[in-house]
Amino acid sequence: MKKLINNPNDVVKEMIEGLLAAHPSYLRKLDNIDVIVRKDAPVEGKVGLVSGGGSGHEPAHAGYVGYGMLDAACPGAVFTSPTPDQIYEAIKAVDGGKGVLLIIKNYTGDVMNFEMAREMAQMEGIEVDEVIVNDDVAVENSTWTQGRRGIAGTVFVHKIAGAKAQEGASLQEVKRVAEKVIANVRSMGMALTPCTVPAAGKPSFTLAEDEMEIGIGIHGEPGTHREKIKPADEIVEHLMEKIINDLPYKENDEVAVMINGLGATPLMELYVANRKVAEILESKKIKVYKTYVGEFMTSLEMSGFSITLLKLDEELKTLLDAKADTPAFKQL
Amino acid sequence: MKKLINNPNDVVKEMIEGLLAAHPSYLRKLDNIDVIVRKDAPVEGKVGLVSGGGSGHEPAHAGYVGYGMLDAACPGAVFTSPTPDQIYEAIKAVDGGKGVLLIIKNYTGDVMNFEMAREMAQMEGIEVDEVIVNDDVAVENSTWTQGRRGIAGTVFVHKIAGAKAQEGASLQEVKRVAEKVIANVRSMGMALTPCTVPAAGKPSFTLAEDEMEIGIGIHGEPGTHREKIKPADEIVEHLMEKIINDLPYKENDEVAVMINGLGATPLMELYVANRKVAEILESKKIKVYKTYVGEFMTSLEMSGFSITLLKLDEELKTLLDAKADTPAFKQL
Amino acid sequence: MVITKNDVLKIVDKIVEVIKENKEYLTELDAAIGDADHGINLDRGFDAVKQKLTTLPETTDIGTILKTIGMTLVSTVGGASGPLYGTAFMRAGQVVQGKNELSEEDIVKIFEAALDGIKQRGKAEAGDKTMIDSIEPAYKALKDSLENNIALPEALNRAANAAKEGMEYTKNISARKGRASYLGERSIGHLDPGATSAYLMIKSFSDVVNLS
Amino acid sequence: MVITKNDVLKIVDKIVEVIKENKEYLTELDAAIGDADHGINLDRGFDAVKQKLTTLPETTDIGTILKTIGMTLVSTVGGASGPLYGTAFMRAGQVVQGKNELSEEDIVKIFEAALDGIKQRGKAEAGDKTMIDSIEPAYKALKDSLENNIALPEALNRAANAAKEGMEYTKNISARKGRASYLGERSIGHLDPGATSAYLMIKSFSDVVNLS
Ligand SMILES: Nc1ncnc2c1ncn2[C@@H]1O[C@H](COP(=O)(O)OP(=O)(O)O)[C@@H](O)[C@H]1O
Ligand SMILES: Nc1ncnc2c1ncn2[C@@H]1O[C@H](COP(=O)(O)OP(=O)(O)O)[C@@H](O)[C@H]1O
Ligand SMILES: [Mg+2]
Ligand SMILES: [Mg+2]
Ligand SMILES: [Mg+2]
Ligand SMILES: [Mg+2]
Repeated sequence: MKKLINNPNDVVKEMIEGLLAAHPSYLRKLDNIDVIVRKDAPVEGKVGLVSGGGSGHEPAHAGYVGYGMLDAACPGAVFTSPTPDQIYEAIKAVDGGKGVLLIIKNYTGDVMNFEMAREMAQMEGIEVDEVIVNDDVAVENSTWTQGRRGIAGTVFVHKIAGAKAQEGASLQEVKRVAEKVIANVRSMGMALTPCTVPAAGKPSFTLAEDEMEIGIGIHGEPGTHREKIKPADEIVEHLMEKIINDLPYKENDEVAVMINGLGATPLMELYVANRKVAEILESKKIKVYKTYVGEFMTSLEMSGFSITLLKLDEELKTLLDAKADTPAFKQL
Repeated sequence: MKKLINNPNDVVKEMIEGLLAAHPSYLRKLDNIDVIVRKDAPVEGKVGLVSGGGSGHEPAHAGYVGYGMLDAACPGAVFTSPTPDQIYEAIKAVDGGKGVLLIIKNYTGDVMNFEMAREMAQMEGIEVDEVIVNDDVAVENSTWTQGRRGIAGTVFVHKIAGAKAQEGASLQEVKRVAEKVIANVRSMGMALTPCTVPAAGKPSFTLAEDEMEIGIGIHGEPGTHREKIKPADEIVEHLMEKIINDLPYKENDEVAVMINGLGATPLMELYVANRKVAEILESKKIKVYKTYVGEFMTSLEMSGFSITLLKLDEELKTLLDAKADTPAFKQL
Repeated sequence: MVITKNDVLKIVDKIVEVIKENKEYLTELDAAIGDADHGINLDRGFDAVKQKLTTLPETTDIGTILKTIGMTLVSTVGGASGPLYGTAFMRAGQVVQGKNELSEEDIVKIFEAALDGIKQRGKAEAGDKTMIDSIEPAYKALKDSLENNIALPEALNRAANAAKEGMEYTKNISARKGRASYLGERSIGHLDPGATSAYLMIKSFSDVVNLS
Repeated sequence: MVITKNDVLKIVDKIVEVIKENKEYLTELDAAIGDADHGINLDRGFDAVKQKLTTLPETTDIGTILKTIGMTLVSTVGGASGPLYGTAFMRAGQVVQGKNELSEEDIVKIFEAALDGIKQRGKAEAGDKTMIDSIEPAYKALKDSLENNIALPEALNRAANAAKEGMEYTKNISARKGRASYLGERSIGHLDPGATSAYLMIKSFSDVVNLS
């Protein structure tokens, strides 16, 4: 395990310290508990947005705390959802009197921990609602399973619900746009190499030198299948087919695109992928409104990427374009 | 070689296509030659800033083309400086009547290619000047060698000279602040794993599972020495000692900090490193004015990072804080 | 036979120890069909439990001890297993509130409350390839044995054996809850990490009682 | 003996071929003390040269051919070797402008012009561990041999041998120019990639003349 860390058990604590040292004008931490909030939290008269998840997905989620996005992020242990007390303290810290929306990725652990926290906060009379993001088309959506995983599409929920909350909208309205994003966003990823949870000390899975995993989860969960590495264009074609056919995205639709690196994939390769994504969308007459290329929802040092499409209407376009100013997501 | 690419020989071409597809509101490419310019180039009455270098350092340099930073970037082949005709065309395309400043990283090849282009443009009557960035303290500065390499500190030159040019300053003034940055910026990096030039197909060097290279160059050039991997804090201490003692940075100085990932290092680990950087600076009573953590000047999929310090005065602070809006560097 | 407060503490110590011994093993099981953290999560939680129990007054009753364990697990484990095991211990504590020793009936109640808590919290059933697949058969075996007048140590032994069988059965089925469910059929052939950790805890319970 | 335009084209073909054969080898040499691209760079450049030469009219003179090669290298190779070899060929072309065959004197002039161009452009000297370390001894050997009335094929053979020795000598010295200079003493023990490619080109020149 080659990592730039000290003791594997201190990695989350030290990351948070480094994060706070880097962004003192954006962020502060609550006393005695791992909750990162906007410097100016609670913002009076604004719905508070709380998200979080296991650590190891940086810049998610603390990197999205700030103007026009989240009010608080709860970092759990690496790849482990945060605990109810973290989330509960976050809710209390960001409640500006208009209620709090929890943005949860659809994992059993996340849902349970967030819902326990929600119950705790509601008992104190705080208005709390939630949305559950499940954009990963690699996973069959069935009533017999946990349902789809939440992956990079979550960042669009943060951005758009964040813009709506920043406008001063009600909890109900913020929840409505968040759910509109969730209804219109689809993602799928793949990995070339695995990642290693620091405390585990060895890779979560192994791939041969000529193998890749299609449909990988952002915690290194196995995907739909494994196959020999193919040229980037063929990989993109496969992922795009799954994504486009799922909603489905249709001729004359307008979309936002996110090409998300999983941690170790050079930006150069993400652009090579985007080239093919743009070509496919053009050939299907789906219009690209805006494209984001970079690392938004990572899996430690995994090499691989995911593609996310979000179908836009006028409302979503305006909110997507709205100003945001957070450590990891800035838009003028 | 596990890469998300098609044919290794097409990687730069396809990257550029993907880049243009992603950022049509920021960038355009000149016809028939690999030069990326601001959408609105040439900006009348503004000094034009041209930089560039080998590809493989993304988001450098095309990611910094836009409002408040560069006017053009010339991407060469992977790790190979661009050719004079690219640079010459870039100069012509961004000359808004106030002259053009070339921002060159101190490599023999870069310097020769940029200077050949400069001669060509000057013969056509365009006012062209240049600065050479050489921030890497890993390399001995001696008249007997090429001198120090230019690495991540270059991004501060782009930012600050870019802000000055955006103000409408003269070529002489823009050059003066660029040189002030160069005089006050120092960097040093290290690698945990090597990178592979796509066309070469195998790693530029090898490191044992327990080894790291200290003082690595951004093209995988060997560094000062190789040793057993140490905890992050000890690595940071070593790099910081070299950097701080070089200028030297002193008590009561104010600095900007850049923690730059080389390609495959998770943001989590960069924050762990920043924690120690902040601690060391505090202990030396050097004040941190602003910190940037992320991937700014990469080396393909190399795992490792560099630390950059820039000593600030009031002028540099104002310019560093100025608005910037480029694909990879946004500041409100 | 009754279980004293001291026995309870010994059982908890044993669980802490066994989880630590199996930290890597449980994590590897989770790597195969999940996200490679189950052993790490539980070990972090039970370390905190051990720590926390040293801060409780001598006079603390068994119910409060179990609830404290549950709350500590909830606030330190995270993931799916944190709320699930946390709820299990908290519910178990509720049904023996104020007691300083546990009758055989109490022990059945504890198992029942824990199992119900997990099922409610996780909305899963036996056969979904979760910890329920070892806990439910263990509960049934314990209850049956005691109803048939089998002594507690042997009843617990049978419960542990039933848990083991349940755990092994998870190898043959595909997951319908939790992270492993994303794998569908591909989860077949792998033990469920939570079913394994649940077995280890029940086995620890049985071992301590059988050895004392 | 004279070198015809046809000979020049044969020599260029040979260089294109030899660079392609040694693409990996030159890149590996560069990996050790540079940035692992020298062979890739030159191969890309000489591929472009080959392509470009097919577009020149039949009547093109040797000077123009050499200048075209130089300009093509400058605009396709990049890095340090692009401007250096580019300048070398352009300068060589200048001194034989308009000619359709080259005398022995012309050939000495070509070598001289190329060497001077590289030195001016790169501000390096013999002993700095660069391509100059094979080109300068080759130039001297060629000039000496021809002054001593040795026939051109043998003179070129001696030049190639001198280039080889010069190249091998780069293994013993530390770099003071180019990317390898960052290594200081650590560059000792490695052949300079540019000195190696320069030797390969001179050797190609000699081989073609000696075989025809
Ligand atoms: N809905 C559920 N009901 C009961 N047990 C569950 C449920 N979901 C997951 N589990 C159990 O939790 C275990 C995984 O725990 P852990 O790895 O700590 O959490 P996570 O999956 O969040 O990483 C699984 O092996 C399974 O036994
Ligand atoms: N200043 C110089 N003068 C002469 N030759 C040089 C100089 N700098 C570098 N070289 C030659 O260029 C070679 C490296 O070429 P190449 O790898 O293509 O360029 P780069 O170093 O830019 O990657 C070196 O091996 C050396 O022979
Ligand atoms: Mg987990
Ligand atoms: Mg190079
Ligand atoms: Mg797990
Ligand atoms: Mg090179």
